[in-house]
Amino acid sequence: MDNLLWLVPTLPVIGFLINGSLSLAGARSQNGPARGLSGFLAVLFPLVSFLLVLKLHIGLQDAQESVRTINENLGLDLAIPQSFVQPLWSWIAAGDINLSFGFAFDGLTSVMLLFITGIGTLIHLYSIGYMAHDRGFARFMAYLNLFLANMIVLVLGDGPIVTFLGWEGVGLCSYLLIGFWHHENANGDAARKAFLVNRVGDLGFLLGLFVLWQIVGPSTPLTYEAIAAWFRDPAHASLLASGGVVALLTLSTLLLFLGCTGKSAQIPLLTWLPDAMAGPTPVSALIHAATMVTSGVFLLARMSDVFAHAPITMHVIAWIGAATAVWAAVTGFVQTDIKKVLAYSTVSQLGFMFLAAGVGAFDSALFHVFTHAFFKAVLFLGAGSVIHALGGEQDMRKMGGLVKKLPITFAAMFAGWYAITGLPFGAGFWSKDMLLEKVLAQGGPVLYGVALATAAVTAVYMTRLMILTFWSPSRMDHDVAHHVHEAPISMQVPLWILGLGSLVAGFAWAGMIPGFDWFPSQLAGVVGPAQALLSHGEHEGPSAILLASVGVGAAIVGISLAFVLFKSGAFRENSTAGLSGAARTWTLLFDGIHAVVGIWPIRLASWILDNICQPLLMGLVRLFAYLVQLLGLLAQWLQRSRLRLNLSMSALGLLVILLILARDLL
Amino acid sequence: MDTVPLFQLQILSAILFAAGLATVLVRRNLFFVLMGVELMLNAANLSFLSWSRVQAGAATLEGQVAPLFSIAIAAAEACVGLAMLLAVFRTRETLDTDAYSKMKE
Amino acid sequence: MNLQLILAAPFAAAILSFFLSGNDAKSALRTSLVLALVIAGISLPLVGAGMVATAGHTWFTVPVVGTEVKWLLTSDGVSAWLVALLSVLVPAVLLAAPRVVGERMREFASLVFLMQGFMVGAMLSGDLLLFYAFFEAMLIPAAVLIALFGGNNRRRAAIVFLVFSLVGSAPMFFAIWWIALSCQTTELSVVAVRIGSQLDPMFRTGLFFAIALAFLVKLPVVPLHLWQADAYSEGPAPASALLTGVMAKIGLFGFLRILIPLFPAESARFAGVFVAIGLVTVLVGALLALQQSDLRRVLAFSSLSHLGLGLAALFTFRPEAISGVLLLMVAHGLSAAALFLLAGIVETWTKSSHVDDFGALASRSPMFAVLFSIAALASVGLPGTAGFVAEFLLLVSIFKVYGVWVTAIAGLTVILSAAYTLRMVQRLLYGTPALPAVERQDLRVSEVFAIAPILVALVFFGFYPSPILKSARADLLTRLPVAQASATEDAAHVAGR
Amino acid sequence: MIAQVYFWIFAAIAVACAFSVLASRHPINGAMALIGTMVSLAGVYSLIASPFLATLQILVYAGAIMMLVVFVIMVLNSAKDHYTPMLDGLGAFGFVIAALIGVLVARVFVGLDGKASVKINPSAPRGDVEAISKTLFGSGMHTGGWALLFLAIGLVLLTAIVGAVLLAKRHLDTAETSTEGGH
Amino acid sequence: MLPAVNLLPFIGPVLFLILGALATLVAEPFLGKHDKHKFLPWIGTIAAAMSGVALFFTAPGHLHGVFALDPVRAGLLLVLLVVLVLGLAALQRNLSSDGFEGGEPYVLLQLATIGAALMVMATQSISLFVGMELMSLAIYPLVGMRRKSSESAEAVLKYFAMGAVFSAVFLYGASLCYGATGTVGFGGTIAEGRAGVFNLGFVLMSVGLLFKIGMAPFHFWSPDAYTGATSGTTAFMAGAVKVGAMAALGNLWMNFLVTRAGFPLNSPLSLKVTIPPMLFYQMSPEAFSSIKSMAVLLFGILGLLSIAIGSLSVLGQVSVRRLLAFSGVANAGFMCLGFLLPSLARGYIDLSVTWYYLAGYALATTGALAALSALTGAGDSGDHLPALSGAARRSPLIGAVLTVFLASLAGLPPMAGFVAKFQLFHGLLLNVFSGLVQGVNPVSLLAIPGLALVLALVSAAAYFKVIVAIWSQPGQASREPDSVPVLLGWAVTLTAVALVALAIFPKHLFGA
Repeated sequence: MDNLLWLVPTLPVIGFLINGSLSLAGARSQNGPARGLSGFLAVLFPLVSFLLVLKLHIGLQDAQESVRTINENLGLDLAIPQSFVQPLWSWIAAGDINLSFGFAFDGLTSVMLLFITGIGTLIHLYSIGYMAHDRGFARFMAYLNLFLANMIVLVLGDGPIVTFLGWEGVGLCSYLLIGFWHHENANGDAARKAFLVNRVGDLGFLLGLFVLWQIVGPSTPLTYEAIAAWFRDPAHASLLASGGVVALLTLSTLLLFLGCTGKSAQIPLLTWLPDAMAGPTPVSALIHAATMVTSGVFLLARMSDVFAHAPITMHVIAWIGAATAVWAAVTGFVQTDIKKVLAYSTVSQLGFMFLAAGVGAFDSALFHVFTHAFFKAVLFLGAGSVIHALGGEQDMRKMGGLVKKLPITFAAMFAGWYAITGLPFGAGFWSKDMLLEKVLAQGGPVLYGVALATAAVTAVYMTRLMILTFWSPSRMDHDVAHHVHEAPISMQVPLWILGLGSLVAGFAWAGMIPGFDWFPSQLAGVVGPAQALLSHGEHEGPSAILLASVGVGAAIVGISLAFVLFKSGAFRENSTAGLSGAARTWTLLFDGIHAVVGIWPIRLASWILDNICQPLLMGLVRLFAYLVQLLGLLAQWLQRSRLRLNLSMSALGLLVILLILARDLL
Repeated sequence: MDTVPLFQLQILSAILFAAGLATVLVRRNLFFVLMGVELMLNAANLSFLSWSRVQAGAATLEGQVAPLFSIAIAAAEACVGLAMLLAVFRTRETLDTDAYSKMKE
Repeated sequence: MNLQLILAAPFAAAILSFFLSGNDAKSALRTSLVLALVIAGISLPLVGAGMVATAGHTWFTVPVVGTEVKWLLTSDGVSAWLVALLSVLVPAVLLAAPRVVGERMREFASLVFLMQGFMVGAMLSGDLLLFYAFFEAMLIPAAVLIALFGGNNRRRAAIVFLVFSLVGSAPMFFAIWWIALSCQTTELSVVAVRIGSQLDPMFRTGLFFAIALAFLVKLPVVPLHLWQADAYSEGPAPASALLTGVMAKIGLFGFLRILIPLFPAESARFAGVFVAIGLVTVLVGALLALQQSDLRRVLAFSSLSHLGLGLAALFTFRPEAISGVLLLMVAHGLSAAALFLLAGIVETWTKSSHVDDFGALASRSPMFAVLFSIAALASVGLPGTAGFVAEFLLLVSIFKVYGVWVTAIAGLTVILSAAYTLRMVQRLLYGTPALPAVERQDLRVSEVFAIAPILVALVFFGFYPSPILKSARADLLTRLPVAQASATEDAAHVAGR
Repeated sequence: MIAQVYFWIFAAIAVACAFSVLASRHPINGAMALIGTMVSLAGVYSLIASPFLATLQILVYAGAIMMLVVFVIMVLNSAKDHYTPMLDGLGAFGFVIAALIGVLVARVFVGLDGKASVKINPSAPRGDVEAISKTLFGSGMHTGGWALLFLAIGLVLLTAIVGAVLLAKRHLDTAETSTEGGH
Repeated sequence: MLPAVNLLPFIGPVLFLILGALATLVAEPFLGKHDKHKFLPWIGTIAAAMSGVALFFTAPGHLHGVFALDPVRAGLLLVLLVVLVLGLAALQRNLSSDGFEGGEPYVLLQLATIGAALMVMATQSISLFVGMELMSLAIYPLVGMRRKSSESAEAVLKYFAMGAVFSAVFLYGASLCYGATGTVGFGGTIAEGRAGVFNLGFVLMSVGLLFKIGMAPFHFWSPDAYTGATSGTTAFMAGAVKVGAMAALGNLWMNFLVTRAGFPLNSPLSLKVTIPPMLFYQMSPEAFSSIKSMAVLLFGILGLLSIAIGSLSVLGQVSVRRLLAFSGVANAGFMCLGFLLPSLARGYIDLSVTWYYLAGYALATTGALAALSALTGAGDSGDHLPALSGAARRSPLIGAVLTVFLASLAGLPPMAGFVAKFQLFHGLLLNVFSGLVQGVNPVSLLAIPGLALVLALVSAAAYFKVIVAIWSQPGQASREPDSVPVLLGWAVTLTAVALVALAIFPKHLFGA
């Protein structure tokens, strides 16, 4: 059973290789390789690995179950297997470093993998329809497969370094996919921006890892299991308390968190995600909403034991999460590009997750990841289908009145909207309320207030999106208008499934209803100890029901506000204003900061080096050469051409010799 | 009978040598250069012969024979030198050595 | 494992390929390729052989002085891998060359073989003077390659290259006299033993820097790098591939094989200086690469930056650093060579090497695009390529000795290298063609066969670097008298925090 | 004693002629003066018991070589610039140098005649034909070599002739070899 | 000390050369003007080959104290023969491209070689003088061969005039040495009170030879003579004259040392001798001081002077012949520095370093000029960098060997020049420690190798300029590919190989 782990990432890789070679082979042909074949393969392999993950998940359950029963029946106390581990080969072994390349499959992994491969498969399916007419169809599929493989490696890796492999791998794929339409230089810029910003985070990741390694000492193998064990080991409690180590630990966790901000587009490294919308919409759905961007949260959960020992870092995380949530929500409020709105909403939702993780509620953070994957995916795919219908139009000011034209799309997006605004019993309702509750409990009222406000704002701009797209009178120019058509079946199926998912996914952990706790039970083994460490015992807070209704209230307020603002004809001056003035500066705030802090200094430095230092050095060398040549001229001046002069000089030489030797000539 | 001291002979040869060298250095006419060289060779011969007088036995005769060779070689040298002189004169129609200073570095 | 044969083979090949092959490029390519593969066949087994040495013959004995100079070849893990790298690169270079060198394939092949021979000699020689001889002998074929096939300013480039290298290694020449004089021999192993007792510290410090200078110029490091960019960009791309792929590595190799073993104490004492130099080189190289507009100058400065990191890490004397440096040599050798080869090919399409004169190659020549981007990513050190493992080890070792902030500086290369490489990639592959007149063409099959294996190797070693790391582990730790010291200091370091 | 007198006479003539070579305006005068020097030197030779060399001096030097020189001078008599300026700055410079060298050389001998070792050796064999020919062509440890050198002289003369041919052949395009310049 | 041997096997090598010269001379008139250049060189080549073979049947020894042979001399003779063949080949190229009529040059070339050989073998001043004159008198006409060109005329005029003067100086010095020692042989015992005479004689003789070698300040002839002569002649004289004169000078110097040391010498020295050290400890202080001052002045200071002048003058040159002339000056300096090596304190008189350097240099410079002659075309009109640029592209083989030769001159491995320079400097450095002779300030001696190295680097730049030039794109003055004569092609190629072999097996040339 557990020796099948390697197969999970390998399958998409095979898909990538086949599709890649297909696209290369077809590169010269008229309209690329056969869509059917490559499409089929592209979906097949993720599907298989999804099934495989399912099988593994069940297998793990069974294993644990059997051990439990044994324990109960025989009254033994056998350790319950938390994971399947498959070390493959010794990867980096030098000096006292000995890293093995291996995979580990436990509760967290299984949850993540399930929706990654599952939603991944659906989006592959969707792409078949969406990209049908694109020249680089096979290439696109290849990239998607490669991304999936890397994402799986990221989650499945048994240690940070293997995770880092996937971590950078997904970065690469997002680079490739953002720049997929490479004839547009702007896309290239966006892709590069994404990669570079991520690289900044990755450097943080590596350094944090080094520091962490220094703490746990080279003898500890660098696997999550071992690290967690080291931190849980009471023997190290005293060491962990000592000042030096705490400082190191804070440093290390902050650096690791920098990596997370890069990947998950948090302050300060969040600017790349909106630009990343340059990629095809399925990409935005899969990579920049459902899976990749959440890997930051995943990492926090993975290393929860480490972070749990660094309270300062936890506060930083919480506040940064909150700040990001607010900032992004406000930004989303002023966007006009439908995908941009969703992008910023993603950022803001990620902020929620970090906020949760920051207050120590890793499981509810992950639960929000889980639900968010569904509703954000469906929102993006819906948006994609709208864009597809409107022949590439992304500006909401040129939409409207699509309810009748695109009923299915509308239905799906409505489900997504319902979920994200947190209306009762939608996916978002469960996860967000759980989250808010934990925040209040462990983060205090201030954070809770911020989060609540953000939730309201979220409701506002999401509703605005729906209004502008569907519920308002049409503003499309008519030749676009009468081309509008519902998406092909291959695009509808994912919409249905995900739409449904975004309505029911929440029941994986319906806190108020006993029995619906499949989700936390999966995570208990991983994040349990850390949360136990962080939760300040049993606290007397307001009841769950109350909080839930407060949350719903906030949502409703937001929605109605949106209707007041936009439905009642008031939207023109508001929403058609586009990005201008304060809105623009607000949106591009962090770009500016990056420019001032990072880009301009580097540009300046390299300009100075290239145009001042280099010539200066070269000039010195030249100068030296000239001096030598000057000596050469001097020497040649000695060479005369008249016989008598030459002879006289030679004779003079002889004379001088005789003079010098005069003493010896007696 | 012969009691010419070596010292005088050597001084004489030294003077001739210097005179020859002076001729080469001072005069610009190619002929004089050749003649100066001849003078120097003569000086050398004289020196050989005079030194041979202070040696004993076979050593003496070595000094007697050496000038023989130098004279023969002087002849050969003169022959080549004059031929050279002719050749050079043909190309530039002058014997003034200072005229032969076209070759710059 | 006959080292003499391995050394002799390239020279034989140089002569054979000159006289056997006709004047036409085709036959020349065929002949030289066969020869190159034969050489590879001979030299590759060296990798498995571990420590090998020939019997030392007396090369010559300096009259009057009586110093004995040995003709002695030794091979250890490092040199074995470098020889292997070289013997793999040469066929690739030959395969990728025809477009660039045109009809003069015969001369090109011979010169390449000559360079190969000298490099092999430098890697294998177990005698100080012998090493120096080969080290210097590389210059002439390299310069001739530049002069014969290079671009517009190739004369200046060649002269500057020659003069820099010669002047740079002159102090080493002086140092070798001195060592030979005081040790009565130049055999490395013997010198290593005697030098401590025979020379007083002040002299040893002098000699240490005299020798170091030669390697620093070869590497090169800032500010001794002035020859590099010109040489790489003016010379023919395939030759540049060899220069940066292997010759530059000999600089690092020299530190590893000559300097540190001969002067352990000085190396330890001045380690900081070299780390500093290395880090400065890393940054300056990367920043300069950002500013370049000539394709091959970008590549040149990126090499500068990468090798600077290697230097910095080497002087931490961590065992993992040694492995990392060896892996870096191989990885960077492969990726940089691939990039230069591709650059050379693409330049023949547009008759220009200015990055703005390309564009849209992703759609116009997909095969090129694929190989180029893989090579580029490998040189950026993306995980899954050998470059990542190398950089990882180097950064770790720097971290272990100098702590997190220094490492952060060194780590900037991770970001900057991505910056300039992707900039280059985008200018080449993305957007619209700058010169639409140029008709679209793609790599020939032969060229794909030249470059694809290199990239495969890069990925392979990215996932399974153990063979290289091991062979570095095997024999080099004995050469690091100061490694333990820094290890303990490192332990103290942790306790101190 | 009488020899001393003769020596002074010869020496005076030799030196006088030598300097008139240096000073004479036309090459022909110089040549004549040079002959004078040589003849007087021949006298000196005979004074110091080297009759054979004296003869040779007259025959070869004064006879052959100088005749040749004079002949060539005549050939080139048409040359416009036989009269070159006597003494210019450079010439003076050269003269001074030559004089100083002469002085330095002569200085070596100043101390000599005091020393016993450089007294003229009365018992030394005369350089007459017999002795010289014995030395030249006799065999034996110290003498055998001279014969070889004598052969070598043959080569030298041959070289001279060929060289003269190469240099002085009137027309490069005629293959016939005139030995003008040989003797 | 060398044993006396009998005539024939000893004289064999020279004999073959004489026969070759005579055969050429005899054959010359009977050949048509085109056949001359086709066949005559081969006669000389065959003769050279035969004498080379004969060389292996000679035993070390001396002939009546006039000539001597030993391993070193034999090695130098071998080099001379190679130089001869190169010269013949190059000359063939010149003469046929000039359309020169008449084969005398080949004869003279061989006669000059004989002269140089005699210089190498000479053990007494008269035989040396005869050899020297034989060589010079053969070379003067060769220099003046191009009668139409005024450069040639000027060159021969200067060369002849100076040469004549300095051979007279040499002869005068010889007479003084004879006076001092009572024998024309180099070695001997100085009659008491004549040490000054002996020193003067030695100085004058050395100056005569230094002139031939082309040491500053007696080097003024060499640039003009090299440039005026055909490149073939230049090639020959660059090698042969240096070998002959250098061997003679070294021989003279060793004999001077031994004689001043009062070492009883009843038969000629071989060119490589070891003297019981104590001898030098018993030396009289004034003898010691004069040895010291001679060495430092004649070889140390003059050596550095000519290295400086040569290396610096090389820089600006456009004509490769002129460039190599100055490089000759510089290298003469290096070789003379080699004469400082016999560390008397250790009782060595071992000039092997110089001999090795000499062999390497002669092969390199002659080869370079011979290869050049293949590229310069009629009248050596193409002998300047603009015309030569890209020349190697026209004939890669020639370019390759030319590169090898120049690299060797620049002292780069794997050519003999590298090994030679290493040995030379290394030995010099040793003398810094052991003290050339007692009482010389080591620091001032440390200046000698240091300065020499710096200057060597400087001159290297000039050679590089030529190398790069010939390989890079044809300049405006480029011509069509020249067909390289068989003899020349093989000669230069084999010489290049020999040069490399000399570096890889340095021990074997002088039979050590």
